Amino acid sequence: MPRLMDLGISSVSENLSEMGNMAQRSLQIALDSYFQNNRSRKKVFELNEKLRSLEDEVGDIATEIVARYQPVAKDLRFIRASMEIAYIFWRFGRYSYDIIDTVDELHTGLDCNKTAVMEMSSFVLKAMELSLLSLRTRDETIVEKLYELDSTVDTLYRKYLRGTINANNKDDWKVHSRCDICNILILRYLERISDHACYLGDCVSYLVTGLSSPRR
Amino acid sequence: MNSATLKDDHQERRKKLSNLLLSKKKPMDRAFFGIVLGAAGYTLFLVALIVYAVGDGSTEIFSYEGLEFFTGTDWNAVYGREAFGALPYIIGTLVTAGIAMVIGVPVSIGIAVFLSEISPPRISTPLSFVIELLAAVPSIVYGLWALFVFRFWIVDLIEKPLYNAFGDWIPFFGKTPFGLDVFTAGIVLSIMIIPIISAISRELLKAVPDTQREAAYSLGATRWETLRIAVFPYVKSGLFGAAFLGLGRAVGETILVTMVIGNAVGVNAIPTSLFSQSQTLASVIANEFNEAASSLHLSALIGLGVVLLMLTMAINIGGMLLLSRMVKVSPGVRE
Amino acid sequence: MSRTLKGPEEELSPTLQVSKVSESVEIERPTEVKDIPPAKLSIRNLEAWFGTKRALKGINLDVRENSITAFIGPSGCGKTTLIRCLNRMHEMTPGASAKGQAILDGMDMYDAKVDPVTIKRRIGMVFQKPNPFPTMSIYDNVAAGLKLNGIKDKKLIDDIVRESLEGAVLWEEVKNELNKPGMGLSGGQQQRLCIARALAMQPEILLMDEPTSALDPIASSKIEELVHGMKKDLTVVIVTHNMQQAARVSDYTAFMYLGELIEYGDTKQIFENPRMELTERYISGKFG
Amino acid sequence: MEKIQQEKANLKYQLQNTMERKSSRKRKINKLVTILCIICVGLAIVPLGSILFEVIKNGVSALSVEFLTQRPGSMISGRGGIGPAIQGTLITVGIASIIAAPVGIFAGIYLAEFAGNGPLPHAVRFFNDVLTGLPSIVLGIVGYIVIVLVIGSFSVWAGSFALSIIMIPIVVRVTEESLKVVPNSIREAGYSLGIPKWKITLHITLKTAFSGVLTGIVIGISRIAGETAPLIMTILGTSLFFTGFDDPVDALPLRIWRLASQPYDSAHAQGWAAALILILIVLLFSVTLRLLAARKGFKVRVIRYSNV
Repeated sequence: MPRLMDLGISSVSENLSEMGNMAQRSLQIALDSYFQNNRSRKKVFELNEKLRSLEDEVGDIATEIVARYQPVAKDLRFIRASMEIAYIFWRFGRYSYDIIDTVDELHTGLDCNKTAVMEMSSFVLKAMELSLLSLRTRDETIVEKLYELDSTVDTLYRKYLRGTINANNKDDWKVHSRCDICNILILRYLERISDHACYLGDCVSYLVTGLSSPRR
Repeated sequence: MNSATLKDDHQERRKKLSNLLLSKKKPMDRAFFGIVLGAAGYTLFLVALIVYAVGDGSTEIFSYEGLEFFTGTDWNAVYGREAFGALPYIIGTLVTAGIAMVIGVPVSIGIAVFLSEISPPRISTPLSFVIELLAAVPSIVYGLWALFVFRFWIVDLIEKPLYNAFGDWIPFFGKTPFGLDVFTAGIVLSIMIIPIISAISRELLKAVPDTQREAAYSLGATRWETLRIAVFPYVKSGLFGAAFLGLGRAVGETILVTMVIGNAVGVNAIPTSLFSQSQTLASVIANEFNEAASSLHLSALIGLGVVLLMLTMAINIGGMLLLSRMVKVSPGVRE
Repeated sequence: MSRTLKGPEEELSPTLQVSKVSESVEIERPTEVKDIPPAKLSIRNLEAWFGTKRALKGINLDVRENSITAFIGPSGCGKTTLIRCLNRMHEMTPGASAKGQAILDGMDMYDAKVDPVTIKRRIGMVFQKPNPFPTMSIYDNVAAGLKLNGIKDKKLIDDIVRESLEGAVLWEEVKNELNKPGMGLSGGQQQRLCIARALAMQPEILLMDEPTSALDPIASSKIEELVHGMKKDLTVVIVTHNMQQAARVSDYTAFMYLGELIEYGDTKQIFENPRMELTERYISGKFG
Repeated sequence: MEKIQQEKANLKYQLQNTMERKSSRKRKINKLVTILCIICVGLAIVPLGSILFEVIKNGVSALSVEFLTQRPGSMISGRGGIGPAIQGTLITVGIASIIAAPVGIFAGIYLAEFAGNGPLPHAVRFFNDVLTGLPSIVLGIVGYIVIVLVIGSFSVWAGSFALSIIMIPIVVRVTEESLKVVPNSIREAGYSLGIPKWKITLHITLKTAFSGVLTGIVIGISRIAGETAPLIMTILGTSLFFTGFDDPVDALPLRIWRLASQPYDSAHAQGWAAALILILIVLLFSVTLRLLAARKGFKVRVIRYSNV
């Protein structure tokens, strides 16, 4: 017999999986717009707004469940984790919007060197994919892979940052600046997304085992 | 006072108290148990004493008459012509008690039904009190009233019309009525046992869970159908038990019967019609006990007591068994 | 995870953020930090029977001093039987028996030499339904235990009655009507009167057998607050069928099922992360 | 689908039709039963009314101080009184209750608080019920054999003993039932305070059941105060005031009986008056004790023991 609480929990679940899809899509669109230089800012903005309202909704339902049914054990952990996860998804959307915003503001054309972003985005997309998979399957072991990816991403970011600073002497600062600023900002956002993917993995780990990630 | 000293205080008091409390011994518990056990034992002793006393007192008559005592119809205490047969009195007892039951039981159950099912509480509460009052009236007062008042009502309102109508051709209503007879005795007895039976019946009916009634009412049953379907099956054996207890009282009642039954002796005490004079076991004892001149006569009276004892015991035990069976029926389970 | 920070202006550096999360994780698991108080009452292999039916199967458990221990479990799991074994009340039921050890400050109360009456004087009990003595006034109810145990010092009794009523947070409500019958109080007040009556004996442990099950929520929460406040002087063991109540009020929780102790631990752990599947299923309402 | 619904509607219509036809008959039967029950109540009320009316009407005229205090005089003259009878009833019933009340209460305590379900309590309960049902005249015979024959005289002792046998089972039964109504939680509260059992029983349980126990005693006393038959062969009756516990004594029921068997109207009038006094004594007594019980505040619901 389903408990009343289960209705709320399943609607939180649905929201979360929808949010996951939307977050993934908005990052994809943002990156595409950078690579192909099409203007999809409005679409990402809409997705971002949607994510924020869904995050609110998850928060509302979770609070209601806590107040009404006083969940314990797995339910309690799920509620706690779901609020965090919804926030993470919203962050995903937010960073995607930041990326597309940056692209828009700086008007980078097709002339910039996009290899660094291309290289890193493949890792970040992978991380995001994995984190969503771990949530779907409740597989807390994936968090290990996420941390691996994250450290790769961190290394890449630092490497590129240092490379850019060192490569730009005072003479040709102006020539490359627009592309460099754009790249660095995007890389920075990607790095944050990767971090949040790790947090998502932590949440799943807490959800399943009741323990926080051993790394922490 | 801060919490630390409060706690110290608490500890100190606890120590002081526990010294006071823990030093107490408890030999009184055993003594008390002895007292209550003794009291309970005394009731058993009484039963044994009763059996012994009447057994001892009646040996003389049983060795004189043997089983004839139960079947003989002669009753003569004159020296040299002694004959003691209890049969007429046994019959007299059963007939009067029977009349009392035929009238008393239905009326009692009717009253119980009225009190517990029909009347609103503001009527049934004082009415129950009145019925209980009826139970509290001493039987000697019933006797007085029956002898000086009720007897004449019976004669004028019931016996004479019946006699005039049927007396010539139905022996059952034969014999000129003048009020001191088994019929009057039976009716007065029934008045006396009505409060007893109706009080028990009312308690029984009250004990039927309301859910039983509500179930029947919710199916659209009338009050009568509810009683028939939901209430009576539940209390049937209990009502029988109540009737039996009433019968026990009717059989054992002495003074009331003595005053209105006419006090016939020997063969004459066998009632041939509703309006015959008769005697019951108890009334013979009451009438003759203080006049018994010989020890054999006394023993014969005690022998009547033995018969009465056995009769009432059988009836009461039967009633108790029926009542207890009713109580044991678990709620919700009907026969 | 108490973090609800939002918006870019509150973005923190990655390192800071990680440490923040780990902070909240610290708060989550206090057992590692908290000292475990010493055992006041150690139950060892305690078994209880009703006739030939075994109601408790070898219970082992330590009740911690100055803490509140809650017994939870579905009806008939033996939680009430267990608590009644702890002051030897269980064997008062006809046909009931118990064996094993219950060690109170080093003394086994199931030892043959121990008088059960003295155990009851050291361990108080509060029952499911408020049961003040019906013929007695409020004052007499509280004083009954002392008077009937032969204490005659009027001054001492007066002091203890007042203190106990204060301890049960009832004094202010009844101080002007101490001579009125105890039955005249409301249900919640009656229950606090019963607590005061138990406190008057200066018990070391207070056993409470579903003390709020007959009360309305407001009265229940008063009792809960009272119980919480009592643990500075007392060790409290409480049986409850209300899991939320156990979660709110207790420090330690024992989950029982079919006469066995399934899980015993820190209340927070039991309710957030039970180790046993059965506990998890029971407390999240999937059976029971 | 439609067909099934049609059938259902048909069935419903038929049912309603039948029920309506039957319901008028049902209502008639119901009314008849109600009327019969009311008649039954009337049948019980009329005698009671008549008894009270006659007792008061005939009794009041014969009442006087002289009647209440003096010894019986000559039957024909209608002089004299029932002083010895009142005195004798009070003494005999008093002694009987002094014997029966403690014995009954303690035996009731045994059954309710100590006994459980063993063979001994079973026997005590059973024989107690048997005692309840015994005809009082048989108990009179027992009193005669056990005491009158032994001490060689009709006496107060014999009468009180016989009456106490009538009263004991009543008190036992009512005490047991009243104690059983006391919720067990009250006892447990006592145990949990470490109070010894005998104190719990006397100071808490019995006190709680006090009004019930008192009711039992009242019922018992009212019952034995009106008993006549066992007194015939135990206290005999006399026209003298109390002279000693080993001597015969008079009693109201006995006096009423003797007066009623006289052929004189004046004796009958005295009989009515004595009956009035008897009823008044019983009523006064039970009202007083009940008021006393009511003052105690807490009421245990006790089944009325009109049957005992």
